[in-house]
Amino acid sequence: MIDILIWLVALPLAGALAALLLPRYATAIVISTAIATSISAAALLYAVATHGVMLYEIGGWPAGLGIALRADGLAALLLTMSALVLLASSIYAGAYFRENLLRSRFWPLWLLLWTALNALLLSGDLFNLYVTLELLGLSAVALASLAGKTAAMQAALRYLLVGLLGSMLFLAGVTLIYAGYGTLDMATLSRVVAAGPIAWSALALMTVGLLLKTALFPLHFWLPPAHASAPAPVSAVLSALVVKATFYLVMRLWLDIFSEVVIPQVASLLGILGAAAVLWGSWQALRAERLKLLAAYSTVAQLGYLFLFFPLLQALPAGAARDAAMGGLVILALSHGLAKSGLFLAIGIIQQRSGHDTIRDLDGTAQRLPATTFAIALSGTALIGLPPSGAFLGKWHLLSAAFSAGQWLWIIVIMIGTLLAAAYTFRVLGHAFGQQPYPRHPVTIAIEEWPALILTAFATIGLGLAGAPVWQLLKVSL
Amino acid sequence: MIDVITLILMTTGLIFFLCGSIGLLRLPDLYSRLHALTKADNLGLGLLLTGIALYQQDLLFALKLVLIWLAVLAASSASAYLIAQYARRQETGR
Amino acid sequence: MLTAHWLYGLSGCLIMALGLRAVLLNDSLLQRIIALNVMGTGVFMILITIAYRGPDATPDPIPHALVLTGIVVAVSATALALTLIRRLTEEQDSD
Amino acid sequence: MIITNMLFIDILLVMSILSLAWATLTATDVRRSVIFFIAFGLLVTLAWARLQAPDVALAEAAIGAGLSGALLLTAVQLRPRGTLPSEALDNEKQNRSNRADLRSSAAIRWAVTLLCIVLAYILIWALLQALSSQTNDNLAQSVNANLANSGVSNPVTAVLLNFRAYDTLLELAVLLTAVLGIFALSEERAGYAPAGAVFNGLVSWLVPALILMAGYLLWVGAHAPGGAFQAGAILAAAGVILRLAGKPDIGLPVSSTSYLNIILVIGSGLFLLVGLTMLALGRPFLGYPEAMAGKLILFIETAAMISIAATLILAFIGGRPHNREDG
Repeated sequence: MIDILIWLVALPLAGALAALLLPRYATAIVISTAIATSISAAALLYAVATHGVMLYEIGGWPAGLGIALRADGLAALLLTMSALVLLASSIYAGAYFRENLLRSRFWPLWLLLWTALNALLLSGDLFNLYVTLELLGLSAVALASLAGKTAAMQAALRYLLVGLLGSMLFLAGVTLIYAGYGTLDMATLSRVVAAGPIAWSALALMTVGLLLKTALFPLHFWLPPAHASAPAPVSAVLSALVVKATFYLVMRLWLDIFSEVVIPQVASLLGILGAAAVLWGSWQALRAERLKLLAAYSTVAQLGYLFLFFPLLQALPAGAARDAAMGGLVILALSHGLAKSGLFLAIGIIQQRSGHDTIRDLDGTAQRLPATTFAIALSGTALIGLPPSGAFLGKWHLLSAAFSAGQWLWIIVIMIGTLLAAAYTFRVLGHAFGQQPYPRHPVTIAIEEWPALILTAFATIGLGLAGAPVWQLLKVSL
Repeated sequence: MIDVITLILMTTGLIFFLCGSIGLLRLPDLYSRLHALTKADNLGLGLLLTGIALYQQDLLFALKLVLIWLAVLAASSASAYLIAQYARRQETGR
Repeated sequence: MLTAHWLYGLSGCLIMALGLRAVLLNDSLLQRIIALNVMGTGVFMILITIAYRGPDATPDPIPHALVLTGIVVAVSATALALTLIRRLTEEQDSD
Repeated sequence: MIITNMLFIDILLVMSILSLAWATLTATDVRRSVIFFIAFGLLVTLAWARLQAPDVALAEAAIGAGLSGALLLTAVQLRPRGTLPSEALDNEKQNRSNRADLRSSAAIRWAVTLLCIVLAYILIWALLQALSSQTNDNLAQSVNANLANSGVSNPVTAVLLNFRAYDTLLELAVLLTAVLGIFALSEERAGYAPAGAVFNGLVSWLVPALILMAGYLLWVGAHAPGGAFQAGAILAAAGVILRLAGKPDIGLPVSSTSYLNIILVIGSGLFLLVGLTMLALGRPFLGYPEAMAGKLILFIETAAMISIAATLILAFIGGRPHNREDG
């Protein structure tokens, strides 16, 4: 059972190598790898729920000398969400890439990205995290530039440079940790870390590096072009999972390993940047002319919400209120991951069918692509945070945490952000439901349309109605 | 005695290096710079390595030094030739 | 603390900071990639300095292994970045 | 007496490294920048050797200064002096000039400089604190204690291929990702013009010597400085030289995509396979049995060397190779 941790890394890696060696069967290999990895992720979730935290010491060497993989409730939840998004996007991508050559280039990189994500979520070693960050960054850049257009390559190059700078700062922090504490194992570190120059400097360097990769305002400048110019399934994964993975590391560092060391004022700074991201991202999304750019700016805003939790979690004493807020944070992250990936997949279909994604010219989309339009509407529900979506639960707990911590400023920000999200969602839907004078036959629901629909349905109905297990699982922590 | 010989050999070698570097900086054109650099450095390195070999008094070690010297000789002469050839081509416009 | 720790540790920090400045301020993409590499070397220098235990003691092998990994990762990233630049240059030329 | 007092040499070395870093980063001409960077790498190699990190010194000389230098030089060669692509690649002209203005405005330059001073201060502050406290030697000691069971006697190789083998597996995946990204981006690359007699003469002895040296480094890595990465880089250097000499055959199966893919995959593939075999035998992933460890490590390293060399050569070429004769 414990072997499942290593299989979650080994399976996609093996699949990537096999897909490269046998390009003719690549699609079949990738789909079966995707199914197997998703089953493993579900098994991990079940195992963590029943047995508690899981630890795997690679090579049989004790953590510290060797590298350990660890899974707690948070890691297992994010891993399962990633599996769901990647499985759906894999099925979608098989139909999206029509050219054989392009598809055979795409598949190995796609599974390498999956390997990197799983390895990152499970890693218990700081230097190993640096390697997974680089693997994630390089595979993401290679995938983002696949569209082959000049704009995509420019965006990919900037994405690469920003990513490299971020990992370099992260590595500098790791170096200081090793200099000061003589360990790279995160569990050991959390026991020995003490407030002082070493811990503060290392935390600062690692955090800035990760925030650069997470695109927290004002370090978000690279995200909209990169996410908007990549192929649709790649955009889905970049927006839903890749930035979430680095956010997960920030959470680990601030709320877990360094929680004793963190200075409250700095946590408030993260909250203020998050608030700025919510306002700026939502405003830009409202002004965007292209659907993909709207989705990308909305990612900037949604990431901002997640950072609003930091000062609140810092202020609340350990107990029921803090646990509730923590669950709200995670469910908001999961819900955004599912909704945003579904949105990008849906936009991809519109783009392929009508040759553009200009919001002004969307008229008649609802007539031609009813299922896809419905997916966009569902996704909008989750982005605004309307009931019964998971995001509603998340925002509800964010609000109640802000009330109980007495931090009123955040409440105003959340209100404005929600109104702006409603505005940009209805702007899209308003155009999509606009009538065309000569309606064409609606396209019967194709295999490409299912993944977006399932992901967005999960975000709105699945997570919203079945949110309770999330809180249960989060009690299983390192 | 050996110390003194080592010292003399190495000092001479270093003087050659110094001359080569001055030549690189002061000489007027590419060809004479190349000339100064390769000639002085090859000989300088040879003298330096002889000095070290004498100081260590180990045959295997000395053999390795000779190998290093030969490799550097071959590489520097070939690359000097290639640089000169490239420069010549640029001049004659071929 | 040894004199070598002072000397090389401090230069590692300085090289990293100088590299960062060039990454942020330089106009040429190629020079920014070079600057990233210089910055990385600064971090590596700090790691190697930590591992050093004096002229007669065996150094700590773990930072050495980490730096080896780091060097290979850096060259991979550099190669990918240079190919992107090359493609963009070709595209610009054909316009 | 000459050997024991290293302070003078240390100061000289550090000063040269710092001034070369400065020269690299402030050169107005990109070509000069690249040349300074190569020199910087070579001097850093000396620093690694001085700090008793010979494994790293070898890798830095071959990869950090050597191959990175070759990659950068080729990139500079693309265009005549001074007209290299800058941030100006932006589509929107306005955006471009805004960005350039932003970067050249004095206020921004001062702000960034201040930021970097703060960074240097933070780093030095924490590092001095860390170095002046009691050195925490637990991990180094535990490496030494387990070295006898690792299958090799070079501690760096033991860390890379046994204790932290998982890092190395993922690192091979990083190399593979980079080369796949390069393939996806670029068309086939034609070779250079055939070389003249002198260059050919150099190639005819240098390439066999490099291959011999790579084999030696691979073998010796078990008990002395060396290993798959250094050996792979040396082998890649041989490929780069063949490529520069305009040879149609650069040691890679240039005409067959599937053979080329096998060579690229073999390193990470066999590594993963060994790891999973251990799992099937009821051992932990990558947990070699003590008696077999030495052989398994050499096996993995050989495969890794081949993939590393191929990856680095292809990175230098910047795409799939293509023969001149074929058109």
